[in-house]
Amino acid sequence: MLTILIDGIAYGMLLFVMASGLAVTLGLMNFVNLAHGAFAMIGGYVTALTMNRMGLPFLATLPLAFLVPALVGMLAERTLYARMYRRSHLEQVLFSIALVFMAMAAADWLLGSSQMLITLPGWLQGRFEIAGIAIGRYRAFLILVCAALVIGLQLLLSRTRFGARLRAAVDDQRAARGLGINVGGIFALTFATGSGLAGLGGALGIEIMGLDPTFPLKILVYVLIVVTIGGTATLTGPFLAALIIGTADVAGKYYIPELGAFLIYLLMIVLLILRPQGLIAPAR
Amino acid sequence: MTDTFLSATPPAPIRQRAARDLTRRARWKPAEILFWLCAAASFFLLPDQHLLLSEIVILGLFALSLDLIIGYAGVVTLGHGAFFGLGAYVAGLTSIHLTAEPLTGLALAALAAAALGLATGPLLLLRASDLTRLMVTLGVAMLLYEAANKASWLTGGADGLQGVMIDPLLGRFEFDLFGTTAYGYCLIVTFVLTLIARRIVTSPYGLSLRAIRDNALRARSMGIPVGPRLLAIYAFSALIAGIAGALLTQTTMFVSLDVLAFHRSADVLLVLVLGGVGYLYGGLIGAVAFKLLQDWFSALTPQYWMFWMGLVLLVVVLIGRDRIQTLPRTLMRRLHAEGRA
Amino acid sequence: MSAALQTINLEKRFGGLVATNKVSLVLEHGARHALIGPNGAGKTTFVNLLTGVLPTDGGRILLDGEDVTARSQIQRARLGLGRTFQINQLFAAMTPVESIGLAVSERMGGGGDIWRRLGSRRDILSEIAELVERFRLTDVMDQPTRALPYGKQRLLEIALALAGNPRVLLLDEPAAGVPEAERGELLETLAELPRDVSILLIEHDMDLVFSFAERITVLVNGTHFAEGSVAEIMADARVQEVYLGSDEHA
Amino acid sequence: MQRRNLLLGAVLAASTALAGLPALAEGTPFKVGLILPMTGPFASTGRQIEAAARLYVAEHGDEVAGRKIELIVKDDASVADSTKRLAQELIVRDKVGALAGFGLTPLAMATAPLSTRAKMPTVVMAAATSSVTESSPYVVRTSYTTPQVTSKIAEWAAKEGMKRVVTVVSDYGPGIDAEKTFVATFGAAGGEVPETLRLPLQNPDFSPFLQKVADAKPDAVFVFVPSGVGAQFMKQFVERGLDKSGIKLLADGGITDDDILNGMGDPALAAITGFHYSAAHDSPANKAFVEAFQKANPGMRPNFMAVGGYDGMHAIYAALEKTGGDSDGDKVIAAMKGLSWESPRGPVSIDPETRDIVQNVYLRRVERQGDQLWNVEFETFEAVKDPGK
Repeated sequence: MLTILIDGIAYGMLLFVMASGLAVTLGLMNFVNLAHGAFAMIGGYVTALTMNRMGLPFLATLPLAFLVPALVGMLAERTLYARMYRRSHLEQVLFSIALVFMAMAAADWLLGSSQMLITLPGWLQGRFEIAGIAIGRYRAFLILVCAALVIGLQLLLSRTRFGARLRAAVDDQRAARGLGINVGGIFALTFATGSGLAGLGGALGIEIMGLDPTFPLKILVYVLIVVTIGGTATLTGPFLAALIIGTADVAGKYYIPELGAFLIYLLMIVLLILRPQGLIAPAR
Repeated sequence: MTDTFLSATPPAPIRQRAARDLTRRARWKPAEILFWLCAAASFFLLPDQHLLLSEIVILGLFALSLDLIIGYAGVVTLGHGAFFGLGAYVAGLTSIHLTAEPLTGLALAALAAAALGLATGPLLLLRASDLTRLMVTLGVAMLLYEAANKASWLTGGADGLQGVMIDPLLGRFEFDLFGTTAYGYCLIVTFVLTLIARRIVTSPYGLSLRAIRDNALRARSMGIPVGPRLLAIYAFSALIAGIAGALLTQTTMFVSLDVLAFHRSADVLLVLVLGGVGYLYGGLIGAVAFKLLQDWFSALTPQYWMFWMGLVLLVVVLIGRDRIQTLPRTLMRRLHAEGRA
Repeated sequence: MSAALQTINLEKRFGGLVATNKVSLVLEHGARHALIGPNGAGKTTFVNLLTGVLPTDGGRILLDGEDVTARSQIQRARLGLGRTFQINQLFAAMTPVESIGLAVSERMGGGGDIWRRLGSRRDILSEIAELVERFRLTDVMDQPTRALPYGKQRLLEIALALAGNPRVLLLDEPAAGVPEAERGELLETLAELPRDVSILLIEHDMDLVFSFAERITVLVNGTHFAEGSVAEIMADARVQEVYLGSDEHA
Repeated sequence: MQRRNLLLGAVLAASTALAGLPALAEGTPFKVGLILPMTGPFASTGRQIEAAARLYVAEHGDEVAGRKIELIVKDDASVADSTKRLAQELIVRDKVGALAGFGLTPLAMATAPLSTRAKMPTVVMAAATSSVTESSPYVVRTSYTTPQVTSKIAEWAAKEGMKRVVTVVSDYGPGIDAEKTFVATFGAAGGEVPETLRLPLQNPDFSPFLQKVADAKPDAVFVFVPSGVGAQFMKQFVERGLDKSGIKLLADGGITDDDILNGMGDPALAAITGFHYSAAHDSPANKAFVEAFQKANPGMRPNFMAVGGYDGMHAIYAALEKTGGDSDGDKVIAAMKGLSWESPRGPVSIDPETRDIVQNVYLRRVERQGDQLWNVEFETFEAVKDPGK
């Protein structure tokens, strides 16, 4: 019972790390970036390649899995995304799906269409027991890493100068410019952070969800579900949503397997009917 | 009453000008006529391409149905595949269990899809953001997908529905290997439905939809019943999507689960946005462009066509579809102006 | 005979803030009644309550004696309650003819016709033509609304409300933002509004109020503060102090 | 409208006259339309088959009985209506002599009526549902069927004295096929299946299902999942310590797909699989095949898809040889029936009754040899027919 709960929380945490970047671009920058999963894929491949081909230890690859997508993200933001901020949402959808197409084909061309696998270090394999509850080591690791990320992210947004500037830039671009805030730079940094988080999520997720060129589309729906249910006003909303979806999915499949695939969608529809603005709605 | 004030002076020339302005949108434009002439010509001139063309027309009709709600009612959805898929399955099941006559299947598919539209429509009327609407509709479509997978006794599950046989159209035209009957059939059905949709969007009802899309607050204060109006167009859009699905079943004589898959709903949205929303032909034009590009690229490189496809879409968006699209329209307007002069 | 529009102890709260505090107001048939008050007095909230944009927290609203408190915005509009908006709420892509035609045909029950061609009903066309002329929109009648000068857009705003043939019309700051050059046209049009429509004017602009209204209600902090004829209100020292005084500072 | 109908009628009449599709004369090229998922989630299937088919042509020359062989590869992205349309275009426009490929069952099923109508030899190189060959008399299969392999796994499990086995399958056609076969065969041999679990196809996390397996405490668990998903399953199986708790992992060989086996690492060592092909099969034919394949496609190891494509090409070549280059559909199909040859996987033949492949089924375990993982065969069931028919 508790094992199931912990599995669910770990899964939810993973979903949150992948979704958090999207929540930021969608919520704060009001940009529909369906190519978010492509950055997660880049992160995944960075980890897989540096581990398998260069023999780096798993932990050492994680910063790279953040930095590389972040850099790619920043580059893409400056050259491409920045032109799309003023366009309609529908055009942003077309634009970002085009990027997904290209990313998927490029990954296929560079790295092949097969599943990319990694072998975790021994200390992350297997499980341990606390008070009779068996816990997977990797899942415990996921929970710790993601919890640290959540706290760090929250602090970054609410306590730092960068967070304050970002919020100012989002609230009123013109006023922020007037205050001497480099709005373009802030957006680029934010976007890079979001992409980096996605990449980190992709890297952490290889072990659970696998990794192949269709990855961007495979996780897109899950990530969107998390962001929509959570609402885009805060990061706490998606975090709660990710935990709910994670535990409900795992527990649902355990206790009522007949409902298996239905559950997550049913849950989403019901939650959205009850709270159309998301769990944590924007303040009026 | 107010009427005394209103009927003070009946200004005939003003009335005529008003009438001209109101009929403006319903008038046939040269580009439209050209479009349908090209479509008809393709039937006779490109017999080798009828299979691809059928697929294009079906996708175009599907995208047109989506345009009715996105472009005309301003409601976004990512679950339109539900209606397409339902229509496809109903047409398939009709041919197996009831009658192999195609038009009956088409009608039943249309009814079923419209009924589903009426049933799920209220979900769209939630006071919610576009994102919420996208995800709720997506959720409905995915539920339907899973249901079809589970109900394999009825739908054949993941193996697909087998044994779909369709009688000759009108008892005369057999569905041939070349896809000629299929293309003719799809083209005529699409043409008729486009005419109907065109009539509806240029009616007073269509005008009220545009009003709701542009400014729902004002529309309400004018006493326009927003909910029922949106529900009606949603059901009609579902009906057309269902017919598009039925056409696919009847021309391929097979139904598989991927008629309900996520990519169906996503592709059609892509096609519509590519072609442009809100002028009825966006879906058809988008389908032509999308499918031809896809066919061309995947013939060149079956593995990596998605890259080139993505690149083209990217360039189209960055340049601005408006600029590409208004080119023919500005030309048309110029022609029109000259014609008047 | 009952009043055209009446509120009884109308209330609205936002959290702890009382925006409308038991306001009772009577709008007589054919009235030219102004509702004034300093910024933040709750005028717009009051209009939103009357029209059903916001739900009430207490009290009743009667339209021609009929209780409409529980009715929706759309139902109230259909019962003859028209309004204009402080900030233009127009259909930017449509022409004035289309916008007015829409309003007229909705009122005549033709708005749901899915098969009729636009412009095919003579009765509707006549009304459109008359409204277009009445509201001085003839020159721009077939241009997209977004291209119209602001004053014309303001006129269209009122024309749309009147096209619904309302019994009661709420005008929410009709002259707000209209440049001086276009102002005269607007005031003339307002003065010519049909007498059988009962009008509640919500205004900030005292010149307009004094030239248009016959009766004035003053709202302060969401509370019914004073009411009387134009002369009475002008002479009321309390109003001078609370309202006009604060206006000078604004 | 009247006129339109007349014109339509005329065109239809003209095209139906052509529909007889005359068998092409000798000397003209014999085209093989290879329809494969080259993009999307099953892209690796397409990649393997295409590589193997091209290898076969490269090794055996592009001419058979005076006919030049041309391969036309099309991507259907595993969407059934695309498959059908591409097949139709290949038939009417490219005038192919045979269709081949078909990554998944519904894709083959969608095309089958067309094959019947056009009398088109159709070689299924991947799809594994039993009923595929029954869908048209012109369909021949060179891959395998799920029941063929699964029934032997179940027999072996019973023979080894296992009493209780839980099944875990993906909730789609082949998975359900495997579940039914396993339950029936294992039950007939006296075993018990206390729980049958079905995984949704879109399922990123297996933990709830593995927990159920652990709760049931069986002797073994039998698994059938699409090949890419298998690796994830095994990892989580080992992560939960199920292997150490004495539960054996039995599976269809797709789970230890040769293509990606090396990346799976030690968790793969837990699996005992039954299958018709291993790249480690010990025969000269296979050694030559694997070597040539890896030389032509660096970094890839041929898997069961590749061998299906390779043998599919062999069936086409051998049949053309027999007909002397005559590409008449009936004759080609007749020539394919009863073919038998030495494939890299071992001896195989085409059952003349069912047009399905008859082959050995091997039980294998994963072993580490040097720095590579291989599926090493330890038991053979010879000349197994599809029990589904």
